[in-house]
Amino acid sequence: MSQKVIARVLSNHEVAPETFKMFLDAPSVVEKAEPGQFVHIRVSSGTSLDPFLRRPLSIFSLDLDEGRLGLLFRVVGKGTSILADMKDGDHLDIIGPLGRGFEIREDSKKIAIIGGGIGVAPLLELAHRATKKGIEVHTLIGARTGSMILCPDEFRTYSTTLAIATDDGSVGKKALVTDILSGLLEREKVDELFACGPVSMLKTVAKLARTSDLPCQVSLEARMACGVGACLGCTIKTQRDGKYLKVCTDGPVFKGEEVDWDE
Amino acid sequence: MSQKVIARVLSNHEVAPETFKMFLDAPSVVEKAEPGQFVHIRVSSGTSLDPFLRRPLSIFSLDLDEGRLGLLFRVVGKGTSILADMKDGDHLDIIGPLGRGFEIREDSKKIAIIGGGIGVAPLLELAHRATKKGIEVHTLIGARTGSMILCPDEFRTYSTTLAIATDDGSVGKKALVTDILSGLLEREKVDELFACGPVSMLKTVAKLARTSDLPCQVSLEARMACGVGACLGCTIKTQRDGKYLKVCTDGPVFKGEEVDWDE
Amino acid sequence: MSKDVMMELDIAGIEIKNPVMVASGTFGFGKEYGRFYDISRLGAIMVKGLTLKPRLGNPPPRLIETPAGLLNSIGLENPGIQGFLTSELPYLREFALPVIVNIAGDTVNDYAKMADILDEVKGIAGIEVNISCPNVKAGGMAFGAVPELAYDVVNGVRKATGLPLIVKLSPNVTDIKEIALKVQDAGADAISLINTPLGMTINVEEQRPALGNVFGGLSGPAIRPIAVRMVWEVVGVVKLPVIGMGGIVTPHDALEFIMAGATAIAVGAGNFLNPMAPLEIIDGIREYMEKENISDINELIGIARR
Amino acid sequence: MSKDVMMELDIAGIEIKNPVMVASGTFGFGKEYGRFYDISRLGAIMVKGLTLKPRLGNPPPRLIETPAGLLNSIGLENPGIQGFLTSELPYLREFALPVIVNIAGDTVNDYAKMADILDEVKGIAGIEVNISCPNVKAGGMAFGAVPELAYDVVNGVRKATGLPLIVKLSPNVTDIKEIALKVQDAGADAISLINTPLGMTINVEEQRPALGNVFGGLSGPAIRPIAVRMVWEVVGVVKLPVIGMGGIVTPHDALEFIMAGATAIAVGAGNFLNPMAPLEIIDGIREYMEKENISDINELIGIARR
Ligand SMILES: Cc1cc2nc3c(=O)[nH]c(=O)nc-3n(C[C@H](O)[C@H](O)[C@H](O)COP(=O)(O)OP(=O)(O)OC[C@H]3O[C@@H](n4cnc5c(N)ncnc54)[C@H](O)[C@@H]3O)c2cc1C
Ligand SMILES: Cc1cc2nc3c(=O)[nH]c(=O)nc-3n(C[C@H](O)[C@H](O)[C@H](O)COP(=O)(O)OP(=O)(O)OC[C@H]3O[C@@H](n4cnc5c(N)ncnc54)[C@H](O)[C@@H]3O)c2cc1C
Ligand SMILES: Cc1cc2nc3c(=O)[nH]c(=O)nc-3n(C[C@H](O)[C@H](O)[C@H](O)COP(=O)(O)O)c2cc1C
Ligand SMILES: Cc1cc2nc3c(=O)[nH]c(=O)nc-3n(C[C@H](O)[C@H](O)[C@H](O)COP(=O)(O)O)c2cc1C
Ligand code: FES
Ligand code: FES
Repeated sequence: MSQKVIARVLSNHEVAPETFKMFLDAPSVVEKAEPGQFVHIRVSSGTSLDPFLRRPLSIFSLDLDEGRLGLLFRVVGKGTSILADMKDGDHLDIIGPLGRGFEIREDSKKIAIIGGGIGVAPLLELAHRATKKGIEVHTLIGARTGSMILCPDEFRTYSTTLAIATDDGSVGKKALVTDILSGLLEREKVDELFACGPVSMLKTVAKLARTSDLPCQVSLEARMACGVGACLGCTIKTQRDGKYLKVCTDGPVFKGEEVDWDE
Repeated sequence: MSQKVIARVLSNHEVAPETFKMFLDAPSVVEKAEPGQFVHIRVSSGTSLDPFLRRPLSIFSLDLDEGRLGLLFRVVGKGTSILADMKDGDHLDIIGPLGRGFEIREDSKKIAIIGGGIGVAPLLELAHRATKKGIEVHTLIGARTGSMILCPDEFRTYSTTLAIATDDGSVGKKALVTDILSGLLEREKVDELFACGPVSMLKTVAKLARTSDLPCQVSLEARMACGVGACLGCTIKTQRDGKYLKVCTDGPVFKGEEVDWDE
Repeated sequence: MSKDVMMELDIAGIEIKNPVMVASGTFGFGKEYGRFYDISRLGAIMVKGLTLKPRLGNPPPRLIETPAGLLNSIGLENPGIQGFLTSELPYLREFALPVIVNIAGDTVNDYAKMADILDEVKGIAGIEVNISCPNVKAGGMAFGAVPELAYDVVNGVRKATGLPLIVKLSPNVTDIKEIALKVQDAGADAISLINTPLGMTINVEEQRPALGNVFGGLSGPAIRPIAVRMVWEVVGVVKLPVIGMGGIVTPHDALEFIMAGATAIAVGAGNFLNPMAPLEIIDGIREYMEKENISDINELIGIARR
Repeated sequence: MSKDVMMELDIAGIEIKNPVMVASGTFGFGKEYGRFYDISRLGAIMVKGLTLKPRLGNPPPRLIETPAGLLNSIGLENPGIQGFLTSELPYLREFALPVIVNIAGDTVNDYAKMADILDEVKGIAGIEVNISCPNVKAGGMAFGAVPELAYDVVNGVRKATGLPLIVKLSPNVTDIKEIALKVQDAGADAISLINTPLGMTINVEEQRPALGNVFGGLSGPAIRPIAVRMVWEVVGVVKLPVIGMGGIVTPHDALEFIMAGATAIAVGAGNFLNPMAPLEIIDGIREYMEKENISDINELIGIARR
């Protein structure tokens, strides 16, 4: 019944500046997980109580045969620094899979996946599953600069087309990933949009989806304590009478139109 | 001027159950250190603030040529567990050398060194220096059981005689180390006593010293915060009008008769 | 061979199978952690704080980590007492688990009304009167800070119900003993403490308060020494049993409170770090008692005071 | 190219070269950390709390580590005010460093007498009136907990000296603003806060309180959110400058207090973790100002309130 496991670190490598890809041996989590869900990781080691809170990380990849869970994370502070220091053979206390992941509609034939920066993390497994179902996947990933375009080869494997955009034009187009999306939506009749990245990007994606009358799912972030819906700490404002939704259990994946983007 | 250094861990090995010997590359500390002094070690890693306080460990060995500092420690809690996990190439933030070490009198020809359990830690370098000066060194070490007799070979190298006592008789004599000391004092005319170990042992040593009218130095422990004499937290009660002395700067080595053993 | 260990207790008239509860606001209404283990193993559950009407709570961010702790400004988001009775209580009734209902109000009357409603309901073991919520404008902590107001609230609730009454105190006071005594006079059956000390942090990058609501309540191991001290002080002056909480994560932490005189303890933010903490604490206390040859938990309560 | 950065300040009439001080009781009389660096680089030193007569302090153990913090029950061990003047002040006079003398008394008269003695002495920049020591029986925290007593002490001291008066408040109160206002009325020139919240822990192995004196004061990062909140509250109501302290270890922590409205800050227990902390904080604030293109520290003070 418990969803708390001690997972062995299989590998942990820096794949881009300050960005790590880690694989864990966690068959019981992998078994149940869906793209877009996350795991909640204890980052304090041994008996240390600081940092106190777990850290949520999206599920980057799922290898069902090997029971292997992939994570992709950017080092931004205390917790992610500790994770960056983990070595093969170390152990991590994780809870998961948690939250609501992406749901591809039964009748979807063609989807667009939009990722910005580290926001690509929850999208690879989505592309993987969609491709496996025979869905046409158009992936658009953007970043500040070329070195921050994460895992393009993996994404290429699971995408019908892959477009890359950078702010400085060092790799791919010098454009915003949302500009490329506009172009794509003009050219192709996609059935659904899936996005993760900076809020400004997600807001634009949601707007484009509304204009094009397309369903759209976005993965959001919030600081979390429990990660399981018990503390009411990770709320975001919604379109419904100022009500709040919990990122950890109502999300992290939300419908674009649910979110109050002006907050 | 600063006494704070970042020292590289050269090696760290378990030499007895839950007991580790660690070597650090710390030439600036080694240069100034005297037997009986200690270093104050930051045990929280990175930006973690728990454990908050540094941990004091005695100087076990000093290799002046190599600038190598040896520590011998028992894992008893949070901080020492973290230290036990340190690997070659890791770095430790240490302050030292701190405190007053042992002082061998100019005219001493023959000394007895008494160590109980992990209390042998500050005594090896003392034996080393004494031997180098041509002083006759009679070393007595005791422990609960044979496996806890720490570093007998090192002590043998620097001792004229080495006596071992265990509570269970598994190695050496089944006796208290202080009983062996009584015997030694009857046989040999030693000039000074030096001891470190459990308080009950030190108390007996101090008493034997008084009876035999011998000078005696003991190394004491107290919880420390600053380690440098600024916080007044590490006090012990003395024989002088209930006055307190600071273990970190007035000690950790005290004259046996200074200490209020009834506290 | 270890002898059998007795962990059952009666606290304020509530029978509990062990002294380990889960603290209000950190355990929702039981479902969430019910996915981790059988929650009927707990001594009791204190549900999320309820108000007469549903509340939306405070604007985000509502959480921020602090050294060995966490600040929250949830602001009593809750479905209202009726919402609780309709949507949440039925799930909890399935378990052999004492349900303690945490209530908060803007006025004395609010509290009394809620107590009156609860008085009629099956499946409720007791009421925890929260006069210490730091995250709401009206009422909340104010009631817990002024002895007379604390008296009025508890007295009002006492008149409205025969249910066991636990009163939860705020640590944001000069003299916790004074408040505890008033609450005892007003008819409380037990006292729980501590709620969260008021704190705040600045988001330095953005040069403004980190929480949407500026102030929040501090919880977690950081506050444990304050909590243990207040339990010690209150146990020293009242006749009522005390439920201790504040930073409990391990069996060792729980034993600190019990030895200081708490009859029971509650795990709060500790659930976030380790969802299995309450069970590990129950097992750990049992193991400690076996090791120390203590057959009855009552022998441990307040042992450090002797 | 970064422009020049102004960190000089006048606080309560004391000229300081930067806003980073070291807190009373954590820095002795300067000698100890003087072995680590040139202490004249500090904004000011607040020396260990002094009493009229020498004090032996409390029985050991006096320290115990807590999560991200530490409890102490030193109990104002000190050489007495005369001992300080004779044995400690001469060393400090060698530095271009404002010396702030922290005083504590059992009676209003004690405080006034000490202020009177100090008024005559060269090389003293100001007095910090400690009405918040949690570790002594008479006086101490009690003065800081009752507005009228706080007023009397400060008023007494004010009459006895023309030196700049900083009053150090206790966090163990229901309403810190009320005390701060009283202290302002009584003639304080600045307010420093916080002293240590009262705490305790149990030594579970020995089944008794861990500190020789049972209660102790909690310091270190654990209390930082409480300290920032109190600075925020007090700055909001008084006209006096505030010196913030409580758990400051890094430049980031110091900026939190300054942005919340503190004119200066003091490093306390942070010295124990990192003896170089005060210098690193001075450098870190300067770097932050350069990065953010802030030329005068005064622009940063209270920036999070705007
Ligand atoms: C559901 C979910 C999935 C996520 N998936 C990934 C992922 O796959 N890869 C990845 O790199 N990151 C992911 N994140 C973000 C990740 O959780 C945070 O970067 C991480 O918790 C930061 O921890 P830290 O201790 O390193 O930083 P901290 O020291 O805690 O903070 C560093 C900085 O980041 C800010 N910050 C910290 N946490 C958050 C947060 N939750 N939201 C916004 N700002 C924050 C702080 O204010 C501070 O400025 C995800 C977040 C959520 C909620
Ligand atoms: C000057 C000096 C020199 C020392 N030299 C050595 C040495 O060479 N080798 C060695 O193994 N140890 C030595 N010690 C003891 C060592 O400092 C402690 O064992 C260590 O700090 C414990 O840290 P911890 O985090 O592992 O334990 P904690 O988790 O802090 O505590 C574990 C247990 O030990 C107790 N404890 C912790 N610190 C102390 C203390 N200072 N005094 C008494 N009880 C304590 C606690 O109450 C608890 O029961 C020395 C101590 C001093 C003061
Ligand atoms: C996220 C969160 C929400 C809380 N909500 C409530 C509440 O609704 N009612 C209440 O009485 N206490 C509430 N509390 C306080 C806890 O019940 C507990 O008293 C406090 O957190 C101290 O315990 P801890 O350190 O173990 O968390 C809340 C605490 C947290 C962390
Ligand atoms: C060991 C120790 C001794 C202290 N002694 C005094 C004192 O003599 N006078 C005083 O006003 N404050 C004293 N304090 C309180 C500090 O000056 C400071 O207000 C408090 O510790 C909070 O800051 P920090 O968390 O940075 O330590 C002492 C604190 C510690 C840790
Ligand atoms: S993190 Fe607790 S409800 Fe989402
Ligand atoms: S540890 Fe601070 S005075 Fe000894």
